[in-house]
Amino acid sequence: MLYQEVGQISTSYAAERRTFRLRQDRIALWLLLGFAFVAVPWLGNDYWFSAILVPLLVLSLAGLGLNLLTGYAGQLSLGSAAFMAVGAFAAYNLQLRVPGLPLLVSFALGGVIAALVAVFFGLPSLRIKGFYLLVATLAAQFVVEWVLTRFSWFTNDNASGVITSPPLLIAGLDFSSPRGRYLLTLAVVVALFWLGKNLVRSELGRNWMAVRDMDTAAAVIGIRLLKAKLLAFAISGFYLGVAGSLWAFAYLGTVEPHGFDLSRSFQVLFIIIIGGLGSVLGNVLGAAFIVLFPILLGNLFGLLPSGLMDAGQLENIQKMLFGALIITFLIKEPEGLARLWQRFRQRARVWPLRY
Amino acid sequence: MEFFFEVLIGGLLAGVMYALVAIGFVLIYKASGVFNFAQGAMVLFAALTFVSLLERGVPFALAFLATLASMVVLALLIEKVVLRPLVNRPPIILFMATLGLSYMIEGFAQFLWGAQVHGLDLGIADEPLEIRGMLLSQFDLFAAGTAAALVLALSLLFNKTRVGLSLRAVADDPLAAMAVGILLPRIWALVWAVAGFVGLVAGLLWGARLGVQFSLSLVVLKALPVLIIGGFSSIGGAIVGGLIIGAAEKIAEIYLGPIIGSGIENWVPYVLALLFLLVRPAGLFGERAIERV
Amino acid sequence: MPHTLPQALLHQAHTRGAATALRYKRLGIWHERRWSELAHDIGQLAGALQQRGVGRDDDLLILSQARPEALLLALAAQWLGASVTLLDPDRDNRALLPQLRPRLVVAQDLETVQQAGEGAAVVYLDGRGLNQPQHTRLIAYADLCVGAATPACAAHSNDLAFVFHAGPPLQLTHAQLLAGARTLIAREHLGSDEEALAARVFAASGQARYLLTPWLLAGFCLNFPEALSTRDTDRRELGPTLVLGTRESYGRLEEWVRERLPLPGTFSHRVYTWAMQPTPSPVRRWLGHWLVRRPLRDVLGMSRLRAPLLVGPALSPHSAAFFAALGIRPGNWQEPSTRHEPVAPLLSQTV
Amino acid sequence: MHAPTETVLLRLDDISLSFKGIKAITSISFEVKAGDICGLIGPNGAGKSSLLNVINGVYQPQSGSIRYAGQTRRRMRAHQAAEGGIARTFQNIALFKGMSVLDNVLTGRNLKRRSSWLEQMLRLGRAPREDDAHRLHAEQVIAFLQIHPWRHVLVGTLPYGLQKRVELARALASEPTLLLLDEPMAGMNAEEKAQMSQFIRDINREYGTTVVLIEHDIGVVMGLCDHVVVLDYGRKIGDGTPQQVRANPEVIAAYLGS
Repeated sequence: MLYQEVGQISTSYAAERRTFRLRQDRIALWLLLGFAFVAVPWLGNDYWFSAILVPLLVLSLAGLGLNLLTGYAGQLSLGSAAFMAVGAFAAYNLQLRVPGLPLLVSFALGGVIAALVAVFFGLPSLRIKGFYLLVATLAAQFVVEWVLTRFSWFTNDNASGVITSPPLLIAGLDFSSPRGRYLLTLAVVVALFWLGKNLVRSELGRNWMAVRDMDTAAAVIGIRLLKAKLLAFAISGFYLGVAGSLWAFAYLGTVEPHGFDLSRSFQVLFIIIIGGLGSVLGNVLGAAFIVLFPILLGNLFGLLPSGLMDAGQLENIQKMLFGALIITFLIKEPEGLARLWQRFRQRARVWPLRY
Repeated sequence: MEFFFEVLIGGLLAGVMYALVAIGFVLIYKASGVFNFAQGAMVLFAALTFVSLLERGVPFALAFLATLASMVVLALLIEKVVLRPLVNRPPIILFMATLGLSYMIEGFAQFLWGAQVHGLDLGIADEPLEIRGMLLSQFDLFAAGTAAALVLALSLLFNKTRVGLSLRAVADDPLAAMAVGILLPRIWALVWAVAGFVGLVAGLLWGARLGVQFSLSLVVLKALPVLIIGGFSSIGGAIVGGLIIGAAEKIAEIYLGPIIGSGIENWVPYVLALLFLLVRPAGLFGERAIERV
Repeated sequence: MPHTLPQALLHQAHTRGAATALRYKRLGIWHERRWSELAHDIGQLAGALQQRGVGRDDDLLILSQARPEALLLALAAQWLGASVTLLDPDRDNRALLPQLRPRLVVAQDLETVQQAGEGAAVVYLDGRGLNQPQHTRLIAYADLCVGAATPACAAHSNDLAFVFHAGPPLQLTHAQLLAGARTLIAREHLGSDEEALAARVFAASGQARYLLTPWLLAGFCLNFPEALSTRDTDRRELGPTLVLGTRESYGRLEEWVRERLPLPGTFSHRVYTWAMQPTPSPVRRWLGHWLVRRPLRDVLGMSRLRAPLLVGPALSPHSAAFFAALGIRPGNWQEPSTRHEPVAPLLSQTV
Repeated sequence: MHAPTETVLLRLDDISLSFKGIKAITSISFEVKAGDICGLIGPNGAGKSSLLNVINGVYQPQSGSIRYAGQTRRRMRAHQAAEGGIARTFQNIALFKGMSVLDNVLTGRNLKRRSSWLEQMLRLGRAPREDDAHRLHAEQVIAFLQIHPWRHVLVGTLPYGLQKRVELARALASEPTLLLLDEPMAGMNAEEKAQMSQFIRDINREYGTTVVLIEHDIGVVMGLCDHVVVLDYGRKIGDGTPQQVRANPEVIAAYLGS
């Protein structure tokens, strides 16, 4: 009922093509961005910044990374965390060994390196499909984890293998404070989401979906499966790599292989299942869910008389609920939270009518 | 040379253990086309239930039966709550569902029995046995024997009984099977139950080997490459795959480890499986489907 | 003070050449023509028609739905002082055509070309399936006016402008049309900033009198939807301020809404009925406006609607009540000066 | 596209195809003239679809050769076919279910793209201009096949007949020289069939596209095609104009008669 669409006509394809065709959507977007960049830094406190907002943002970025590969190009992957790790360690080592390299540049380069690794492990996707491909990505997960722990060069010969990340200095400004970390993450994530949105609406995005929906037909209309799939792995790898750097630098504050184990890969996968496969917005919703749900649950159990439930039990209950939720989503709403939002929006556009 | 064979056979025996988990996979995949990631969780659940019952003074046989019963109940629940609503969904969705399932089962098992490590003693002394100059683990031999017996039992079940017949029918062509009046849900429930039983056996052996704890559910990660090499739909394949992986893993550990470093057994199976895939995209025994367009 | 339709057109072109005269949706987007461009195009077309032998007291026969090309050709013919006969392409006009024996026929597509038969030269608008040389005297609209010079405007105020054959033949002169349009503009306070939507039936005198002529005279913008099937969505995009309809067309809209309403018994349905009922309480009226009536008008594409016109018999009490609740009260419009002709069937579904 | 000197656009020479020893096609040869509409008919399992799949490189024949647009190949690869201007629709619709009608049609343009994905992602350089150009072309195809009311609808939600038309639109969007249609009218009522035949005829006339189509409705085939090839059990048993084929006793015995 907020929508007043009358009179919003497009007289050129450029106008008709724009991401947010309706004025109301554009306004809402700008308001949201304004809120995130201006209001939140004032209102939020350190707990919110470092315990909720930063991980939420980074995980949504990681989600987008995996979604490009799995949700759009239809290539199942359980190696997300590996590519995040590659990004993080690459960025760290670039910072360490290339004096004077700007932080953002080393993030980007970290992403590029992650992309290369992803392509390497994506090569089998040309011959194998579906579950068989899982193995390739799992191999990535284990090999990378092993390499990073085995060769101490990556961790700069640090005994514990856990390195504290350098301060976040960009153009002389220090972003190391929780608020700074938040702003830095937000900026990077927003930029990459914008690019991602363009990407999936571009020709490459269509080709990916074509490969996903019906690869024989895709090949018949001249789409190069090889190119499409490898690009999917590369770009997904880049996103995950950058997400990894942010995870290590802006969230953990340390760079360590354990931050990127198999369970992280699962977490990212769950984000896109809950948020919605083949959706950009869904990644944010999914990440928000994954981050907020345990906190909510914790607070709920906090209300119970103490001693009734210890931390371990709480964790188990969380696991069960999580599993249950995953299944429920797959049964009730396979397209995830994003689909729910779309439905609501669609309904709002035609309210009071039904369609 | 002696030593090599010792390593090899040790590996093969360990491989049998992988095969055990893999078989559970294969059963379910054949019957319902579900790639059941929760198999590991089922192993954990079975072992944990069993051992906890023992610790509460339940006699061995009774504990075994009770656990078996609980596995059957679990299977029935899964069929009702998860599989039936998801019927005719793309396999990838079903796979993700089993991911959720494994979370639920793990959570539930530990919620029920706690997360601490339990020792499990099946009464087999694990001192090495000397056979023609080679030192072989008694336990591994026992495990191999059990696995062999299990496989024999299964193949009898599936080749001699009506149930087995209808199962193979379902595996071949679900629609045709339904047409001749086979009740898919019942078959599924049955297969999951059998898988649960296999899980139980695997759980006992693995539990006795590693101690019963959360990490048991990770044996699923060992089973994956086994399946890849053996193909998802062949019990024989699962065993062969298991042997190959087991042997390769041990050999790599012994001969490659010193060179490139320890801890490689985590990924060697996967890389091996990958290499297999590049040669035979559908595994050793799985056959490639012709795409009709 | 224009005396003929072409003069009115030229007047607009001179005084407000840059303003948008015509807007039509095609290939997914809206295309716009200014008054100056329009006048130029029509002049060219007039030249082209002249080359093909059309002149004063000739008649141009148009077998087409409401398409900009048809409209332009009509004005071009009138520019030359010729009259224009509009026939509904969805009817079978084969009985009629031999009597008329026009010099030139404008046909929208394959079927209408076949209707037109071999007699006259035919200008076709949509050439699909036509490019085989079975028909000797076919001219594509596209290559109609290549190198045609614009002739002087030769229309007189008492020339015939339009002839209609649905029902008893009806002939309208420029003067009649303009006179009628003036009263309409005066009474409905139509300005140059109106957005009018011209949908389907072209061959209806009401369209010529209450839409085309006021358009030329008041100089507002005339809009054509992409297709009949998409007119509702197109109307929503466009948001016309002026619509011309009949009992049937308003009825159809009401029906369109009713079948999409929330199902009875649901909360939304209760909200809807609550908001649609007339009420003294200003609060409730205000809430109802923002919660239901305003959004609904928007979905209908009528939230900018200023002048809803109704031709022919009054609305059914049902539709009347419905539209009244939305604050839409179609002014029934029947022109006194010319003799009454049955409009309703001709004008079905013009909104 | 194909050399103007050559009037034969496509020639199959002694093509044989088998799956795991089972013969699908046995040494079939025939020609399709540029600009013709050629019908493949025959009972189910006669190997019609397999033949189309051989022509545009979905299947690789064991023996024989394909001469297309002046080039003789041992076998055709899918992308070679596409780049050579062969477009295709499938027996059981192979649309991209997760995409809108417009996007499906746009995928048909992918070979005409020149700008890189980077340009498209950053919306720089050639990309925007190209987007407009290809959108325009897609819209023309959409208008030609009269599916504009459903432009922004997900194809998965469309009725069967429309999906068939969208698939045709996708094929047409690539400006094909040769159009392979696998049962374009399957499961349609008489009216829809008539409309679809009209579309095919129009495509053939407007764009001069050569068409090879599989159809069971003999009436339609005889009305539409300049040239008919009859298959039975993977062998060719008839080849010629509709009249000739109608007259051919073997064909009558194997097919028309029954």
